[in-house]
Amino acid sequence: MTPHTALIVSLLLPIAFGPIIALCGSRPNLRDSLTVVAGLLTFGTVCTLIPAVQAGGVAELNVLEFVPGLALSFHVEPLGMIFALVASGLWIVTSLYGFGYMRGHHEIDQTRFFFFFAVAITAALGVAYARNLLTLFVFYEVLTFSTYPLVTHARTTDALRGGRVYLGILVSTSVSFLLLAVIWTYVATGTLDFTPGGILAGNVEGNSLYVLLALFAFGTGKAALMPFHRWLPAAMVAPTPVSALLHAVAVVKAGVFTVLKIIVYIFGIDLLAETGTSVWLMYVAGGTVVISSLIAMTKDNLKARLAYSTVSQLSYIVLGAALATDWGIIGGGMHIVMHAFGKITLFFCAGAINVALHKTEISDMVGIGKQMPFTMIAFFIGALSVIGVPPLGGSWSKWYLALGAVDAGQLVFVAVLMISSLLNIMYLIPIPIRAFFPGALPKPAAAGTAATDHGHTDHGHGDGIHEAPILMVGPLLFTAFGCIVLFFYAEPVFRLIAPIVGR
Amino acid sequence: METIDIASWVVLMLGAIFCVIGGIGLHRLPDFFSRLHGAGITDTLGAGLILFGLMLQAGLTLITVKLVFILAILWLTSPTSTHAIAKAARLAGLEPKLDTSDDASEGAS
Amino acid sequence: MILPGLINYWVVVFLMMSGFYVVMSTGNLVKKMVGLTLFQTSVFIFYITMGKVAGGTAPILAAPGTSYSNPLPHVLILTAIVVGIATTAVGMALIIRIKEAYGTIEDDEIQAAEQS
Amino acid sequence: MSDQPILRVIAKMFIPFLMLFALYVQFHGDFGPGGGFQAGVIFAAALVLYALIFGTEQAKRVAHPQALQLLVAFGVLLYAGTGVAGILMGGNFLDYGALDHHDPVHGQHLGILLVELGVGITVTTVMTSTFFIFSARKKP
Amino acid sequence: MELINQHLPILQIVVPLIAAPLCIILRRRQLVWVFAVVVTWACLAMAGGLMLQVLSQGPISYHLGGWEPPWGIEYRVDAVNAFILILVSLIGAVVLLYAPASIEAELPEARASLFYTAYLLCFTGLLGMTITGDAFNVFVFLEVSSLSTYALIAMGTDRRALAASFQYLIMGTIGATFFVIGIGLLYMMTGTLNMADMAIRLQPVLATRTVLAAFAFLTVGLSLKLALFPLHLWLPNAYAYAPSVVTSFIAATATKVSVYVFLRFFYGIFGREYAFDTLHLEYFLVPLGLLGVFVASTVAVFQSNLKRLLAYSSIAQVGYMVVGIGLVSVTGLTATLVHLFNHAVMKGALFLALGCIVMRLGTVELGELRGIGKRMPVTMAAFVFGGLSLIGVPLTVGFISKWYLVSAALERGWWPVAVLVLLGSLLAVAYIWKVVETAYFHEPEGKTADATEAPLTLLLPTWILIGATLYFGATATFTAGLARAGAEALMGGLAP
Amino acid sequence: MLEMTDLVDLALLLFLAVLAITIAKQRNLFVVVIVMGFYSLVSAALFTVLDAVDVAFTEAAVGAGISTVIMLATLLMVGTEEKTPSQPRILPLLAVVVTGAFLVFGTLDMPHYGDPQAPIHQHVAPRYIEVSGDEIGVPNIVTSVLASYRGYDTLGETVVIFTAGVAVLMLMGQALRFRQRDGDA
Amino acid sequence: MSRLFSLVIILFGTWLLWSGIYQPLTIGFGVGSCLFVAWLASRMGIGDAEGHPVHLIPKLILYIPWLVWAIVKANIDVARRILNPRLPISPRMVKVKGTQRDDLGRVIYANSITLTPGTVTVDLQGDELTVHALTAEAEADLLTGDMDGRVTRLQGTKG
Amino acid sequence: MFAATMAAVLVTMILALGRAVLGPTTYDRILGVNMAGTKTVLLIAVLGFLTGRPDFLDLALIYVFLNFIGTLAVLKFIEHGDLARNAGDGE
Repeated sequence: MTPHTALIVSLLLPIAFGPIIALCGSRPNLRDSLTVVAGLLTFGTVCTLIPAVQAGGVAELNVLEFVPGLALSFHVEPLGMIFALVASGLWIVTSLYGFGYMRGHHEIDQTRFFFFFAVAITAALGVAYARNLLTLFVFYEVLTFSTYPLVTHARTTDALRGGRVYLGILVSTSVSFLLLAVIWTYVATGTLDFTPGGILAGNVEGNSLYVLLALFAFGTGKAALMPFHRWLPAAMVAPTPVSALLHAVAVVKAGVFTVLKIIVYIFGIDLLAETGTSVWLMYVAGGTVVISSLIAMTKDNLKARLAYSTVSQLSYIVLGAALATDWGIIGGGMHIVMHAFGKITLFFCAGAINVALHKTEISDMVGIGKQMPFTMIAFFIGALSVIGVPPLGGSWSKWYLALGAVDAGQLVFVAVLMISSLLNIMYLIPIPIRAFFPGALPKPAAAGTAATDHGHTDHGHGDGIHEAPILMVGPLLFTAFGCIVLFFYAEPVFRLIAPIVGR
Repeated sequence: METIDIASWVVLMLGAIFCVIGGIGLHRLPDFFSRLHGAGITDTLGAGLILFGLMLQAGLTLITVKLVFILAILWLTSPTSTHAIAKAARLAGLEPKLDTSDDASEGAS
Repeated sequence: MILPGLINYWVVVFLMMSGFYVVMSTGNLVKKMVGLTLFQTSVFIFYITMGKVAGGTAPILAAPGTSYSNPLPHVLILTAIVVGIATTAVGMALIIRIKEAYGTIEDDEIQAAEQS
Repeated sequence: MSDQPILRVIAKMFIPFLMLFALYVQFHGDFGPGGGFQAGVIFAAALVLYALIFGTEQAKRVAHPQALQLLVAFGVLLYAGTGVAGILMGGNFLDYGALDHHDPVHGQHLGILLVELGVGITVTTVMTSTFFIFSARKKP
Repeated sequence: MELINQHLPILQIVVPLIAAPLCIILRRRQLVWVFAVVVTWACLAMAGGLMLQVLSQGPISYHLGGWEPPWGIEYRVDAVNAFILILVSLIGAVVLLYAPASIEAELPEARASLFYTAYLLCFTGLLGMTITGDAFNVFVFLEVSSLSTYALIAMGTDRRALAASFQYLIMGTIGATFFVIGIGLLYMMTGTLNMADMAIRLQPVLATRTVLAAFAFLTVGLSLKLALFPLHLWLPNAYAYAPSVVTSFIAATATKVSVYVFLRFFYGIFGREYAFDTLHLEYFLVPLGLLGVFVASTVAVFQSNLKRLLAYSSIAQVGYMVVGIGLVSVTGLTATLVHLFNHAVMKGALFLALGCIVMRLGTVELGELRGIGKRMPVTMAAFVFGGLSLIGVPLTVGFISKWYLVSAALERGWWPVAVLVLLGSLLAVAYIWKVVETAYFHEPEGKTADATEAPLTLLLPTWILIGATLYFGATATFTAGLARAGAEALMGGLAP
Repeated sequence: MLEMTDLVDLALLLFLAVLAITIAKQRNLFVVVIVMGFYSLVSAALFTVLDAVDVAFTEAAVGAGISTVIMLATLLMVGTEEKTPSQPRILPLLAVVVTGAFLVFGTLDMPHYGDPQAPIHQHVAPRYIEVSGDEIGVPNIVTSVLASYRGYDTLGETVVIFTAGVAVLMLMGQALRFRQRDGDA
Repeated sequence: MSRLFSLVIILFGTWLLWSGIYQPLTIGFGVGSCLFVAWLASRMGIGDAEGHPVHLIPKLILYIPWLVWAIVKANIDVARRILNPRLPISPRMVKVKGTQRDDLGRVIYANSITLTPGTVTVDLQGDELTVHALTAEAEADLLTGDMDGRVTRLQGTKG
Repeated sequence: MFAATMAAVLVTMILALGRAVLGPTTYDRILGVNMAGTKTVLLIAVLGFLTGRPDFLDLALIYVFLNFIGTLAVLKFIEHGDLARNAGDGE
């Protein structure tokens, strides 16, 4: 398969399977196996692109001339490669997990669920392969709209409200800021192609550059930069597989990926480094890191806590991009991968707990380690990876980010990283600890609510192992394992990313 | 030629005078039904004389024929219209303002 | 003598505007239509006025050397008159239907009927 | 209203001449004021007068609504057909000169005659049927 | 064939024109429908043919009656109106496919053959307005289309259709009369009615007050017709209570053609220099357009009748077009022209989707549509796609329009305009999403409980237009290319 | 002699103004319609004075004839009294005054009434006057222009009338029902 | 049938008088038009004795001058009264019987009354005419029955 | 000569018009309008002679016809009794 074909096939596979999946709605087993097949095929195809990327050859493909002079065009470059790999790879895992979750939870309209799932993956791949800003924007929006039905899957009033916030913020920011910035860029430079070294230099100067950067940064609402982060916790009304894939992997990563790409290929890190345009963005990102970590600590709902954790982690990447140094970019890129594995593990665990024990509040989870040992071990590993403790993948990216901060001379952000790690420990580690060692730590204030929920709590204190279905536990163990592997085999990831900045 | 011009001039003027008199009548006469008579003057003799004067001007041509047609139709239709209006007014309940004085006193004058 | 050249136009403008005013101010649909007709008729007068040539006569060929008024506005207005009557007919048909449906042809009463 | 003798008698005398006048206007539009449209309106006025005096139902027996409808269409078709004939004869649409290659002026004349007739027919029938429709409506 | 090619411009109009009276003669409703369908599709083919001719040979001038232009009436087809012709005939042809099933459900009585006659007349009128190169001829065909529109609108089942139609009649006639006054003034100063000739002869007298008055009257008259805020009052009711077929057709075409005439007059006859450099019409158009966008969109958010909602959205969309005109650049005009097409396609599709709902439920009140997404998935999917396009989501035509409009605003350096345009489309999210939530986030109840999917005859045309929405949204080279060609022609002025 | 026609012209215009005011003030719709019919008649007379005999013909036939009849037929069904307007009508007046002022403003640069040098008498029309006799062979120039030079407009006009007929049929439907009954029988 | 024929003849005569253009085509149109109108008239049923009183024409020629003279007299009378500052009028209603055979005759009578200013026929019911007279003299004139007799005689002889 | 006649006709028209405008009853208005209508016929006839082109008398003819028809239509209208309610409409 030539890179071109691989590109097309990988893009078309999920979307082609979408309708087939939808048609097989009446036969769940066939449908689910098809989903897995689609995932595997897609991932395989994406993998075939790796050699081409590593060889430096960029596969380029113009599909449609969107408007005269601006085509929907695709190529593969290292950053996109990483993102595509993560998204398509984790799709398989998530699908498997999703079958377990959806069946275990007796969710309605599973067909529709998997259909939109497939569309979302296509959109994510589209974002990853985008050759120019327009293409990126197009798939960015498609991603927003195709995930909306997933977020509101439950169709409850809560889901509806969450969906409104989700859509409202994402669409508002993208339309009013991002699109404006895109068109501005086009009007100013006459091109939207992602070009190494950036295209803005010489075309946009002075204050406009600040405005443009702001438009891009805040316009990419999916990057969840404060104050436009509200959608992320709101979207946690979604079923857990959605939260896992889309809000740990596809959607949020599409956001930070966009920021990275824009900074690298549109602004060019040299331009930013010279002009210092992005310094303010570092502070915003740093602020987001710290503040959302603090908010996370106040959340008793597990998914909400994870959501704020995600907000915080995403800003690492934005920070890495804003640092505009080689190491910062590399750190950001790697963090996409590392955080994806770590956070998806955590979400999987949250879902598994929900399915097995019907628990969503952290204060109810005291002592569940007995019932769900595998799950909670995986949770522990994932948490450590997110915190950035060796020997887990997360440590690498944090390391490089810190290097980047030093490089940029912004030592304050090294401190931010440290503080954030501490905060991560404070809000993540207590969960597995108390799961395994009930009473080991003082109960947080929120635990008081458990008393009112007595009947429920009882249910959790049954004897013996009460794990979630194998289809759920399997994937989460796999991703947890992935976190470990990524520490030892971070080299390939690094080698994939490094060429962006010419290393 | 001269005489015809003069004649037509006289006729036209007479017609004009009758027209205006009818118009004045339309305002002087006290109620709707008596005003019908004022209108009658302009429609019959006023219009007739003027058209006749024009005929004299035109001489024996098709124009005269047309004027004759106009006059004929006018004289056919105008009483009909007048009648129609009067009848409608009466149907609608409009009563003429009749002379209340003794019939004899009027006859004596 | 040519009378001060614009007085005619001003009167015509007055006519047009009185028609326009009737349309705008009345709530009675029939009167609105009448106002519209008034407006349109006045516009016709406007066109015809501008087609007049001092000393000209009707544009029907007569003895050579005769000066004629401009026939083009006449043609246009013939068309416009037809359009006017067509509009009137359709408008009147609508009014009758409205009367049948609402029992009134006053704008505000129709609106009141809708609100209740 | 036919029980009103004055109106009835006068109208009866009147209507044939009105119709004749309409046709006169129709066919003399070339020479003097008038033409298809005016003729149509006058002809319609004659029919309206008849309907006023003798009642719409009676008038409908004379001018059958269905026939009127067909004639409405026919008038337009006559006009447009004359135009199309221009195309078929090698000219542009409505190019009457093409109707008679030897004598374009005659062609023009012929064309004008036909289109005026088309206008006249359409106008008459539309106006008449409009009046019929209006007057047949029962008072709500 | 040669004959047809040569006479294509006039056949474009005359074929439906002759077909209309033939419909009366044919009488039988199915027969009439088949006939009308054949005619409209033939018109579409002819419009395509004209476009090809224009692209290969440049503007076509057709002399009606064989008289040279200033003396006779001229048909002038260039890139701009060939584009509009395609648009109108496309919508007309597709919507007509939809008509039989829909009007049987909605028309109070069997007036089908007359309905098709009026439809064809409206179609003819719109095409005629577009193709002509003669100022007064525009008025004549404007009235043909308007009169038939009044009748068509009044065919709605709700009695409000009558009141709405009458209101439209009054406003439309006032608009047309203003237009006639404007033309009269122009004629007075130039002595000609041919647009191209007028453009030339107007140049020396541009500075006069009379031309200014003509300009003002044309502006107001046309603004009434194209429902520019705040002269839009006739539109919501007219669209809301007309039969769905009619709404789809009119909403998709009538205001578009008016916009075209607007362009023709201001760019073609008065010329860009006069309209914009001297009189600064843009300072009037752009604020009004934006105001229209915001006010109408906000009102739309609070509508409970979906047709009214979309009607207000149409007013807002007209606002965008007007903004595009006011930006006075090739890109701005491209935005307007491309939006003409795009909006026609998507709004047509949306109203057709509503027609499907009306057919099954007899209502488009939002409160009665709970859970409709479950019962009529295909219809609602069409609605959602159309709605996404209205919002301006990428891969739909709405995005293309927005792209050009914002580009034009930024090119001119009017970034607040760009921002406002984008913010305006967020309001579209609000009103579209209201519908989506009702349709998908409630269990079917009441009328919707036992609704079924609309028949294929309705779905097919709806999806043809949705397909166009998506196709031209994904690859706008065709539409945008034509629009750009048209925009360049307009910027260059009409004078040969 | 010319002075007289101008005088007549002005007198008729003043009549029209008086009639227009009457129409505006009158509440009885019946009277309004009659006066409107008369307005048409007077304007037709004015057209004659202004040499537009064809137009006068048409306006008389339409305005005073058919149009009045149709309006009366409508009044039969809808009643004759206009309700007193409840609210003051400031806005319309304002709009009208502004529009009118603008028109008057526009007249200021117009060629004067009757001016033979006005552009409209210089450009297109002269050709009609000069050669239509030879080209068309019809003495009435208006007919030549109407039916031949601008014959297409007249086709449009016919279609407008046709449209009106169709519209009325659609709206009132009487004749159609009649036809169907007939057809079924 | 003969009446229809006479109608055509009269119509055609009228046409010729109106037309003034005597080319074959125009005259041909004239013939066609007259036939068409006659056809329609017969369809309408208005070509009968009442609507097409061709038989009265000879006598009318005698009657009309008398009528015109009556009109002139009445006109002058009424005009004098209008111009008289005292306005010497005394309006009154009067009913008279028409002695004519049929409606046609009564209509001629009624219209003649209306044509002479000073008297207006307000109503015609059966053979009874209600007349509004402006003055006593006009009433008196009317009551002499002079006009009534003349109109009756207009029809009378034909039996 | 024609001018003087014309002037007289105009004056008569003004008087008739005055009646039409002033009323007081609807019938006075109709009468005024009807009379002014016949005066229009005269006006046009005279005008033809005044301008030296008297061959437009067809116009005058049509005015007579239409005046008549108009009046009949009015009568028909009144006969339906609709007007009975508001016969004397005062101002």
